[in-house]
Amino acid sequence: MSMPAYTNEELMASVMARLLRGLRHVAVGALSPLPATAALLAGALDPSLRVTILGARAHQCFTDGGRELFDCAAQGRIDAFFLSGVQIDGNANINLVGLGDYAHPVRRFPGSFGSAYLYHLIPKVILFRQEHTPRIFVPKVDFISAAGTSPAHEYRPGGPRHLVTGRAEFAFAEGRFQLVSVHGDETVASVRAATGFDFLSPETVPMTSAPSAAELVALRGYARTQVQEIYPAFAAHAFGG
Amino acid sequence: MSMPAYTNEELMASVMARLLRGLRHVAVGALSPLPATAALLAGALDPSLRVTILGARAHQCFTDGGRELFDCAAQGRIDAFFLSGVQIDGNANINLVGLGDYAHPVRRFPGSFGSAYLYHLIPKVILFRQEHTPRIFVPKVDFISAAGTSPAHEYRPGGPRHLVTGRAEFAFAEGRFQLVSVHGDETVASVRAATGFDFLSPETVPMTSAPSAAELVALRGYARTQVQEIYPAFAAHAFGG
Amino acid sequence: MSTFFADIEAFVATIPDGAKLAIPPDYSGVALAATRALVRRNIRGLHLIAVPQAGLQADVLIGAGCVATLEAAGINLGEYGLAPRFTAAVLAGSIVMRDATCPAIHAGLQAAEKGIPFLPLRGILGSDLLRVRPDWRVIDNPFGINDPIVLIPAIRPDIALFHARVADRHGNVWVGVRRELMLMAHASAKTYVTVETVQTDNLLADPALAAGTIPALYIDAIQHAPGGMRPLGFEDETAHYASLANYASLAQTDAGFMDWLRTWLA
Amino acid sequence: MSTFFADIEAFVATIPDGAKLAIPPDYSGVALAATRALVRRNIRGLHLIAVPQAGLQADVLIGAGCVATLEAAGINLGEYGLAPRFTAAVLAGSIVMRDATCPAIHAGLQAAEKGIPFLPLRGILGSDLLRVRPDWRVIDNPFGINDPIVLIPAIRPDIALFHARVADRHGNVWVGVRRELMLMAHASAKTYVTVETVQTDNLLADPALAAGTIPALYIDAIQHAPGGMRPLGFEDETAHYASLANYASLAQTDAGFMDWLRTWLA
Repeated sequence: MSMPAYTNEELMASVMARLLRGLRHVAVGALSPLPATAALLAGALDPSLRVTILGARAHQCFTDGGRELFDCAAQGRIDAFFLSGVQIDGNANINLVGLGDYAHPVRRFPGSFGSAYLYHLIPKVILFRQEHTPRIFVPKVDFISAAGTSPAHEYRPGGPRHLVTGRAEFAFAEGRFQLVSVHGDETVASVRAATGFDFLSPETVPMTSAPSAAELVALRGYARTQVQEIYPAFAAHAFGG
Repeated sequence: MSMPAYTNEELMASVMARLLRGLRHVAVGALSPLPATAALLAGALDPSLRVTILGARAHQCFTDGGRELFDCAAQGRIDAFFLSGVQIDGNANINLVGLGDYAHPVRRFPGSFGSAYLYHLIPKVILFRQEHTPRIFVPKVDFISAAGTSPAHEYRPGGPRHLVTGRAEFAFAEGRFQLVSVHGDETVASVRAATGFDFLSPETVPMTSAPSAAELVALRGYARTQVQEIYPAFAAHAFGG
Repeated sequence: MSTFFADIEAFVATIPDGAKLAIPPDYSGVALAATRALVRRNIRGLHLIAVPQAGLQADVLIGAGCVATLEAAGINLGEYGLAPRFTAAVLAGSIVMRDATCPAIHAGLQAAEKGIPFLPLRGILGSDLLRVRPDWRVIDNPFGINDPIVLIPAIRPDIALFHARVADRHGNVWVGVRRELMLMAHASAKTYVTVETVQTDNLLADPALAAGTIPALYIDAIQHAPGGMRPLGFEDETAHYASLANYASLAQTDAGFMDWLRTWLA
Repeated sequence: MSTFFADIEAFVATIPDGAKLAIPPDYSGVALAATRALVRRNIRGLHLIAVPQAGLQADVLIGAGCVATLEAAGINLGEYGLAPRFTAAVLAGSIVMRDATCPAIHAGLQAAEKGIPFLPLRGILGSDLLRVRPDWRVIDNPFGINDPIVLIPAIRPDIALFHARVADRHGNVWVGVRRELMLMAHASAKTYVTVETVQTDNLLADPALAAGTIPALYIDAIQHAPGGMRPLGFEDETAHYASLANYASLAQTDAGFMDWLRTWLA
């Protein structure tokens, strides 16, 4: 095993950026350094992609207050968004609220933010979580901040389409995750061992494509410079080279 | 009979202005020169009265677009407003739409504007119409743009409280108009003859108080100057002195 | 997202017959140069949505036979009285009038802006508007008891069309306190704007100007059209009133209107 | 309508115990000088409504025992992690948490702004938020068929409290693109604002500034408080992040928080 020429964050960002190809507009929530990196990378490679990063003045055009992101999503003007969770289950339900019983939690997290809404309205929601362990990827979340699936009759133009972790990339369709590729030395078996829920997979899957030279240039140039201004702590460790 | 020392418009404006005493905020719609005059007069005599005149830059503070007047009214921040009609009936229903059958009208007027809404939400709505004839004051309007009364269970913090015409002043309470005073040479009988609906009245009523010297000074000074900028045609004939 | 057009004919060419077109009132930014180009190219079957009331622009389009439906809380020529071609068309039954009340049009657009099917609105109960607008519903407020409330369905125009002071090269458009223009842009599938001037500096880079700017995200087409509100005045009330008075007197008859129109189109 | 106060103790004196207080997030205009005065006067039983999320301000008020209820879509210290006093209070059961989602708080305030009892909102279905927020209702969309939709009841705060760049002598307050502050002012019964500066020129007289101005009509109390966001930075991100980092490390324990608080109140 050789040292990879890129960090795990760079690999995740390049995978997430590829999922944005051909889109018109991606939005990134506050406190989302990895998605911001991915969106900036995608924007660097495709100038026709509009990148909105909440909390970053240079990458935000909204002029109608805090509600505009949500109205804009409901208008169908945002093609992709990123969500994460303190727990994510096999039905793509995400939990951002707490562990244990809601009334008497054993751990409490910040809250659901816009997830319960944006998950339903933005066509391509990309789930991400670098830590890929059974405590994150659980059979069933303790609290559903936002539901991964909905009955067919419910209005739901959006929903989860992909999951990118520190170990692998999944697609989500028809209510199930399917393993698409594994990063570096991971295998189907090692990913399965790290995942608390069942998922579809062939016996072997390809290795995730490494960041290309062009991607690494854009990552370590434009994207890093921009991310540094918003997330100095993250930028200090996430980029190689 | 001596020539009065004031115009009919000045008398109406002073009557309407007195109805605004003690209020915090009066709003005046677009295309309402007489109410604008009354509100400006009231504001000149009581600087604590906020006067909002739509369509007049100098007398309007709104910064949230066309909806703000209506939101502001619903928030309870507007105490009084003026409405008129091409027909007004004895239940204080007003018609701003047309004469005859709606589908095949014999005459068509501009439309209901904000009346259907503001009539219900602004506590003191003052109806006004200079022309006081049976074609205006009818037994029943051909089209109810805005209803004068509502069933008790309906949400209705606002409604008609007064009617000021070129001939008289009325109060409106418990679903009926009551004659309060007559202008100049009018009598209960002459007002009744000019009105197509029945109304309450004692046998004799007082004559409407003429504009005071102070009112005339404010009318012909401050109010006229301001109104001239918004309604030059009206200002050219409405003021005496 | 904004495309800059080189001439107003090309700018209006992509507005199709039958479009549901949102337009502001005469005192806001009315795109009259674009309206003239629409009449010239003989557009037909427009569904005009006045936000919330209409004036000269709608009356001219109605007189020129371009309009199938008008949705408005009111239409007139300001101090110059009734809109004569509208009145004639309604009496002749040649257009469909969808009477509304101002806040209902704002509410319908806000519903579209929020991507929700309807907005509740107080008042209106007891008005014959509810009779002639069966698309407005009355329900019992689920948070109250025996508390009827009107629901206004979302209004989603195909195109918002208006005139503004300035756009920048990035496609952002400044409208200042005329926030109803921003609401129209948010609520409409597309937004077409004519502007007095186009500047290089990014409007969003100036914190004061940014507060009154519609971002390019919502703007599809921009046409540089100085005097694009003529014959109405743009922040010039004398010219404004004079044109309305002139139109009001000529357009009382079909023949007088056609004379006015020929002159205007020439 | 605006009253100018001469000192911040008098300014906060009219904010009663138990008030339903709307506050903006840390990146908007947080009135921390006023918050310090509230803690000093030992205010109790606040119902905080975060628009739509909370940070340092709410955590400090919770740690100081001023808060009975927090209504928020989320609370944290930005990049510096969980809000420690909030977390401790929830685990101890000493505050009532009303979990929400960002657009629901905006929608509830918009309902109050429009004087309507509720606003419908898409999404949310299937979330446990509906279970823990029985005040949110689900109805079948009257304009659809078998189309469930969430209704969010109006949120009408007693007082909106925030910090802004500038007020004028007439009581108008400029917030620029921070329109959520304007929404808070429209929706709340009263609005209290601390400002960096007070100017003589009327903000509404300048067309550029007017577009980002809350008119005095909505403003009840103004306090000139330069640095009113300290220790957070007002358009000074370095100071901002440093204070959050410092607070985040100290407030992990009761004792550490009390040390921080003593220093801050001194």
